[in-house]
Amino acid sequence: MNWTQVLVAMLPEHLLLAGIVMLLLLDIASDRPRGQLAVALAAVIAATLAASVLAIAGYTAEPFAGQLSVDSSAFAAKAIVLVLAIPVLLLARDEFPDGPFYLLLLSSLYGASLILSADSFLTLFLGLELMSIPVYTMVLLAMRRPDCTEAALKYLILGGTATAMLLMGVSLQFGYTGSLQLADFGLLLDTGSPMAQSAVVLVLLAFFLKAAIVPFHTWAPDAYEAATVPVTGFMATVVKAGVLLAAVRLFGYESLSGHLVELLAVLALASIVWGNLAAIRQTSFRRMIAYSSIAHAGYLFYAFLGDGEGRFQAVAFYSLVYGLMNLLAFASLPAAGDDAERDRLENLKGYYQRAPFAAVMIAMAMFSLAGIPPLPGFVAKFLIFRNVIEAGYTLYAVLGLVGSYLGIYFYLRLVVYMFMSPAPAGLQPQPTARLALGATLICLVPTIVLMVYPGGLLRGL
Amino acid sequence: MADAILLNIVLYLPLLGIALIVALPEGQDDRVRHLSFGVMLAQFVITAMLYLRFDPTVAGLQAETNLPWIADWGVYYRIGLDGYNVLLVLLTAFLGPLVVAGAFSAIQKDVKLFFSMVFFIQFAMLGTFLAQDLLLFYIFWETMLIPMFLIIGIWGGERRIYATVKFVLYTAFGSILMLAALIYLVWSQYTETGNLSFALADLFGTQLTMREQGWLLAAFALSFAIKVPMVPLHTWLPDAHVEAPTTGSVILAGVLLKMGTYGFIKLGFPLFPEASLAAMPIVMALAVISIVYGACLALVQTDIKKIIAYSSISHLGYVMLGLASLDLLGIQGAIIQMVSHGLTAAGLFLMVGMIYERCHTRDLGAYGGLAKVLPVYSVFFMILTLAAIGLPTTSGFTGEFLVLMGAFLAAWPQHLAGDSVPLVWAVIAVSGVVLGAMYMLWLAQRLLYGTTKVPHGPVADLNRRERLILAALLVPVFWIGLAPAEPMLKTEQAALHFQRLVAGPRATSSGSAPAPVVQQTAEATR
Amino acid sequence: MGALSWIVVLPLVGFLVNGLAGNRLGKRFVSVVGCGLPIASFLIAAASVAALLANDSKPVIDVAFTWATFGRQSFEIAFYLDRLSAVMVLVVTGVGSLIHIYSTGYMHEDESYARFFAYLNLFLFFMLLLVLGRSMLVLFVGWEGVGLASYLLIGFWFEDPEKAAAGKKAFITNRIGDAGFLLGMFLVFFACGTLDMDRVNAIFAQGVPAGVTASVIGVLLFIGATGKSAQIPLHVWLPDAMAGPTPVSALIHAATMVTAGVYLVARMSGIFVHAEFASNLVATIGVLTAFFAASVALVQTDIKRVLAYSTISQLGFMFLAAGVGAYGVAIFHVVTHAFFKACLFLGAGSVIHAMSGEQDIRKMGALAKKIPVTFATFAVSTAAIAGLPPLSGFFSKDEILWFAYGSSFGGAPWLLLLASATALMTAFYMFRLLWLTFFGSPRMDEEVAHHIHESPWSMTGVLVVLALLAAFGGFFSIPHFLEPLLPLPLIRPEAQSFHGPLVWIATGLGVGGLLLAAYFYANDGERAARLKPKFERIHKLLSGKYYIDELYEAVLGRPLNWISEKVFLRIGDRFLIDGSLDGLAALAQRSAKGLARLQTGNLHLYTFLVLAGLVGALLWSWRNG
Amino acid sequence: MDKVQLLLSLAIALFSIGLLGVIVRRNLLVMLMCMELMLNGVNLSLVTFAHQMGEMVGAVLVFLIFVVATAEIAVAIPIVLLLVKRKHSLDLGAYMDLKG
Repeated sequence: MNWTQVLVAMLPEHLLLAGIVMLLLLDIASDRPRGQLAVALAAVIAATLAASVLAIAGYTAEPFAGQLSVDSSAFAAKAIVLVLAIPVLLLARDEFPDGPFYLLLLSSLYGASLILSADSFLTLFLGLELMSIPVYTMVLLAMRRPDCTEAALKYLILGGTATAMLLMGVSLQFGYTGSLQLADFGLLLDTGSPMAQSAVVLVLLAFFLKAAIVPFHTWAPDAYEAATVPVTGFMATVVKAGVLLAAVRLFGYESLSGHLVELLAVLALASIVWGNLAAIRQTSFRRMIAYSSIAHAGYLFYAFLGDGEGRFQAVAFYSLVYGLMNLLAFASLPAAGDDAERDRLENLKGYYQRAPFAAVMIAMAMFSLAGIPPLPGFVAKFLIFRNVIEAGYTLYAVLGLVGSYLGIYFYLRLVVYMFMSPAPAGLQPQPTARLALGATLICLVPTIVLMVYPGGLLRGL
Repeated sequence: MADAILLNIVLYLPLLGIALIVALPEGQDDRVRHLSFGVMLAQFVITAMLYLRFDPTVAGLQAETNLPWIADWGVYYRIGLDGYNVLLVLLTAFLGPLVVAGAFSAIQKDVKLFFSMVFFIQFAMLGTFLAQDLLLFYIFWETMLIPMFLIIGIWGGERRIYATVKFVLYTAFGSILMLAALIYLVWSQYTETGNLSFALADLFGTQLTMREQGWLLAAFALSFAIKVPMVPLHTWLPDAHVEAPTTGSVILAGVLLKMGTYGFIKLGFPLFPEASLAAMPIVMALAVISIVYGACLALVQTDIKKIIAYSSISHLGYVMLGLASLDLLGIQGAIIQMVSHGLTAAGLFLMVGMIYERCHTRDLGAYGGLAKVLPVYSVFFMILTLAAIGLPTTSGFTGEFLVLMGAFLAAWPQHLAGDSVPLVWAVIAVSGVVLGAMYMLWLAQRLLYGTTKVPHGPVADLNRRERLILAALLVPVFWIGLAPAEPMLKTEQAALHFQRLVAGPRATSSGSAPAPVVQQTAEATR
Repeated sequence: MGALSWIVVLPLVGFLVNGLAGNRLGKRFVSVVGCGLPIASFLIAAASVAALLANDSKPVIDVAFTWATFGRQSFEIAFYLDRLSAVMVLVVTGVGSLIHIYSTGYMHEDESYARFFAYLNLFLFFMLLLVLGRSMLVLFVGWEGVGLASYLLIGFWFEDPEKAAAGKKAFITNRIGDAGFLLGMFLVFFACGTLDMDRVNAIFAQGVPAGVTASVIGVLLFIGATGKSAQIPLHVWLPDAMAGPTPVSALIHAATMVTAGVYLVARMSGIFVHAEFASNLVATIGVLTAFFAASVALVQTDIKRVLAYSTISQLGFMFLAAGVGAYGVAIFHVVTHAFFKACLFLGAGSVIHAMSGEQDIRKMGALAKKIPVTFATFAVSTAAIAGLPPLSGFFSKDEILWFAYGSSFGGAPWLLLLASATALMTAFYMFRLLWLTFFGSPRMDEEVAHHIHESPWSMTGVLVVLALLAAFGGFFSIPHFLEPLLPLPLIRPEAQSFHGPLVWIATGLGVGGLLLAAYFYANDGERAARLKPKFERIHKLLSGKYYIDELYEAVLGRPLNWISEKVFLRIGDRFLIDGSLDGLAALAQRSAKGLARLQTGNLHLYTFLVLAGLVGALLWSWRNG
Repeated sequence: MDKVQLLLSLAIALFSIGLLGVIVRRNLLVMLMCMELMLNGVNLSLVTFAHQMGEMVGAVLVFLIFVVATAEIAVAIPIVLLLVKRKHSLDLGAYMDLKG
């Protein structure tokens, strides 16, 4: 085992770790610690830079043989996950002036970046839990509304179930192949034996549960609504991206066969339709976003119908864009005092009159999520369905597109509220916090870049 | 090369315009208006230059830009002028300043946003016409939804939200399937030839089974037919027109509806020739049905805007008929008819807007005898009405005449060959000119003639700005009416290309040499 | 741009000047421009006709510009002068100019004086396009253009909804004809590959081209002609067209525009000579129209309507002639009719002018002494139209009757019979008109009677000129003049001997009509009044114009509106299309509600869903594995 | 061999009982225990396989699972405490505020 390799290959993780340690020290040093945001921010930014530099440099290494290896795509994935965390941190400023939030966020990030270079289920499982458990707590942390505990509980129980299912699948693979290597998971895909199939199904469903695919989506709306904006943002973007990229790493470039395809396609389609329909009548912004995220999870898993690099490219690009768009919307929300108030769609009526810039940002995000060009959301969606059609599943592609059509309405509804409806009485324009503005810009700039020249990033992926 | 740069400038000037007016400080609405007008004017001037420099003898692209955009999927930023789009680009650029000038007094709320949206949609429309890459085309095509959605939804009438959502959902549905179809098309072209490219030039002549062609054509045609709109996919149009602010209606009628027909002539039919050829009878039937149906509905409306909206359905039916005839005259007529309708319908909507600003109602029953109190207005309205019903010396006549002639010349040989169905359609279409005269003159009579009734009157006649707008609008109307040779020359190569691609050998060519007997007798009579 | 172009363009200039600047320039200027330019083009026309004849009438072709090119084909805007168009152009510009001059007097009080002259010039421009156009396309442009001008002029006093509606009716009825015209034109183009009428005739002279039959083209073109020339079944617009100012009725609806149909048939004679069926149709329609319209004219009481129906009837005569192949004769009648009918209308105008707007002949009488000039000219023209020798009408009508019977190209006794009956009626109702208007005892009220006065010289002078033309115009035998261009049909051998007697018959008809009218209307028409109850039914039918308008309204108008409103709008748009779409939207909303209800918040349910999914997936993969 | 089969079926049984327990039991604490039960089922099967294959990786994973399970419980207990503090009930039926 070569130390420099260990040092470089896990540089992002190390930086995060350093951040964690710093935060702990701060906590110990004074009872009213300050500057935690700065530290966390520094750590995440550093890690992001490291990941992207290594990705561009195309660094490849296997510091822990059979457990953990890195290559440019792994680094790219990490960079995507990490960059999404930056706006989340900026948003957190108002919600969590201090406290353990930053610590939890960093550790969750650590887990996320761990799974993205895992080679064996040991590492994968470890990273997955390291990513999830802090999130349960983060949901809990949002003391601003009473029912956050309930949300945390639901999330935890179902998350735990997911873990159990994953592990059961793993143990079956272990029993079948005698190894815990991700590489061997591919071997199970096209074997007839029920044991292998059950292993695959269990693992797949575990990922479905984490990514909130129908019918395993039920935790998402409750958890998203109860958690505060930054936490919801984190769950909707970072965690989801982590899970899906991990899934890509797990399935590799294998093309799925027969019944697995149908399973995947049907459940993904179900969650597209379900999510888009259920979102139509929501009155809470975050709950609506939750349903939309269910639908988007559907699109993302659609990408698995295709094979080859296309799969990774699609998922990576999509989760990046999707994350940026969600965070853009979250960052531009009115900064009302009461969390529940802030969350009500009603309060967005006439928003353009109060905060033109923010309204335009949200509108952009909505159109992009709806997949209307020229916003990057379209290119992402195009990428997915292109893969599906190229893999020969034209019918599924058409169905998926029709499903996505159902989604257009509720995104438009939000725009209608903001631009075309009179503002409810007794609302004064509040200036959005400076850091939130920063978050907006951080999301806006890449959005525009991706809009003008998506080719650049795609060549990188 | 210089042309290519100019063309890009034309395309991106609107974005510059947005930047400029957003940069302006708040509360300077007049400066916003004038700035927008200036930018639009500049755009038109440059476009006019390009039009003059356009070489009608060249078959392919001119002023072409071709840069890699999403290189690894063979998506290129490829724009250029050709016979298909040159007139429509000119039309779009020409209407731009008029649209802006027409909105000077009408729009008082959110002026900045409004003109930004006008620029935005101008950009999208030009892009759609210029795009020579399938994905680029699709992106611009869809982009048009956003500004139109906002224009109708923010500045529209009472039922604006219903109308605008209906508009977006209607059109989006079509394009969703088109997306699947175009990916499929590109992919099968890739698997066939091995080079992944969205460039239109590469996609023509892709080998597809008849069944595939049918499905793909259906998907494309659905989205185009919704935009045109062709009966029975038209019900979004009246609502959109009625609820939209004047500017919205003008843009819709002037350019947006042409997108559908342009899509058909540029992509829909040429990409899937066999299927199109097989589908032509249906297209022709739908076109004629649209002509008659739209005219009949226009007959029984009492809302001025609705009448003109339904008349648009009828007029675009002629365009589709011309395309379906696959006859050189018909195709060129279709292109001319697109432009002509763009001018007349835009003009009529502008005029409705002008009277609406004064009298605050669009109910025809409330008006009467305007010719007495608003002579200038009435003259312009009369001229545009006559142009709309295709009176000779106006553009409307040129379009309708060529289309009908083409349709007939294509149908008669088939009749001789024993298939009289096309002939029947052609004859019905010809009788459509009667219906056209009926509803338009009925409108003019109720509005302008009879005893004078002016809601919220007395009102002032057109001011100088409005007179200039309409006068400018009439110039091309008479230009195309009196001397269409020049524009027809510019589009001829495209028409031939279209005919060659779709009709192939079966091309009925009214343009080719007439029966030899003519020559000698011609000499004899000289 | 040669002389011919100038003939056409000058009136257009007049239109533009008067239309754009007329109101600012004052009536005198307007009159100068409005009359000067037509007169100018008349002079140029005369000159070019002289040149034509000097150059042993070799057709003059003047290409203005190329309208459109496509492939190897092109449409040219070209003007064409041969003997036929020479006759027409002289009539149009000549009579046109006269009527312009007349109008300066007639319209003097009207506030939109400039607009009136602008419209008149516009009409003249299009009419000249029509008669001078070489290609059918140009002809069609003029064809539709005169329709527009007539629309504008009928609705000239647009404050009155009636008048505006009349204009619309005229335009739309014409449009129906135009549709036929268009189809005919397309067929011609298909057959000949050109629209230049001289070439078309040349091609047909060598036999009918493949793929078309002359009769189809002929019928289609004739449909166009029926619209423009108010023949059955499209005649309904002309009587209403009398809503326009009287000079308009004289110029457009008597002298020039309505004869365009005849001109078209004559111009296209190359096709019609091959079209047996079409020609018979033309003759039949013509004679029927003539008879029908004359019968209606018998009972009309509005001075202008009487003249209107007589116009329709005379047009019928012209088509009769054209139908039996005597195109030259048809044109002959066009010319003479232009003279006397213009004179009659202008005379009527002068009468109305004198009666301060009264048009009902029952309220007139004994005007002969009060307005002598008008009376004299009116009487001459009446005699002319009644066909009393040696006035112009006699010659043309006699020729028509002769060929209707004798032509080897569809001539037949029954045509002669109907035509003679019509001639008799014509003479009758015209003299009836004359009597009721000018003789007998005055029946107008004091007020009006007090104001009666002779019209200004600008009007009476024109009347005199026209009366002279109506009187002696017949001595210039146009059929003979056109013979090289439009050869007259052969005479059926068995009819040869009949020519002599026919002259006497024709004369007899005229005189008979005169005497009958004199008998019935001598003393304020009490004999006629006594006769009336005996024929109550017929009288109602006739004064109801055979209820054709009502018929059309019931058969076409109302059903069209009903279908559009009830079927297309209600059922089609609202119910079927929007209804189903709203249904889908509602479905989406309902399912959304359902899904939201499924999210109960109960963790048991959630976990149960998980289990269900798990078991389902496992079973599925085991079964299909 | 039948011993292995026995142990495996026992493991599966534990897992399923756990899952069912989570679904049917109304008491929060019992639900948490059932979750642990599922994990124990997994552990058992892993150990069995490890023994059968002579591969020790499985055993390693078992220890990891112990650790993680503890962590989960460590998070779960405070949640339950907070819930109880809010509504004084361990019955899941009490906690259905988030829905729709």
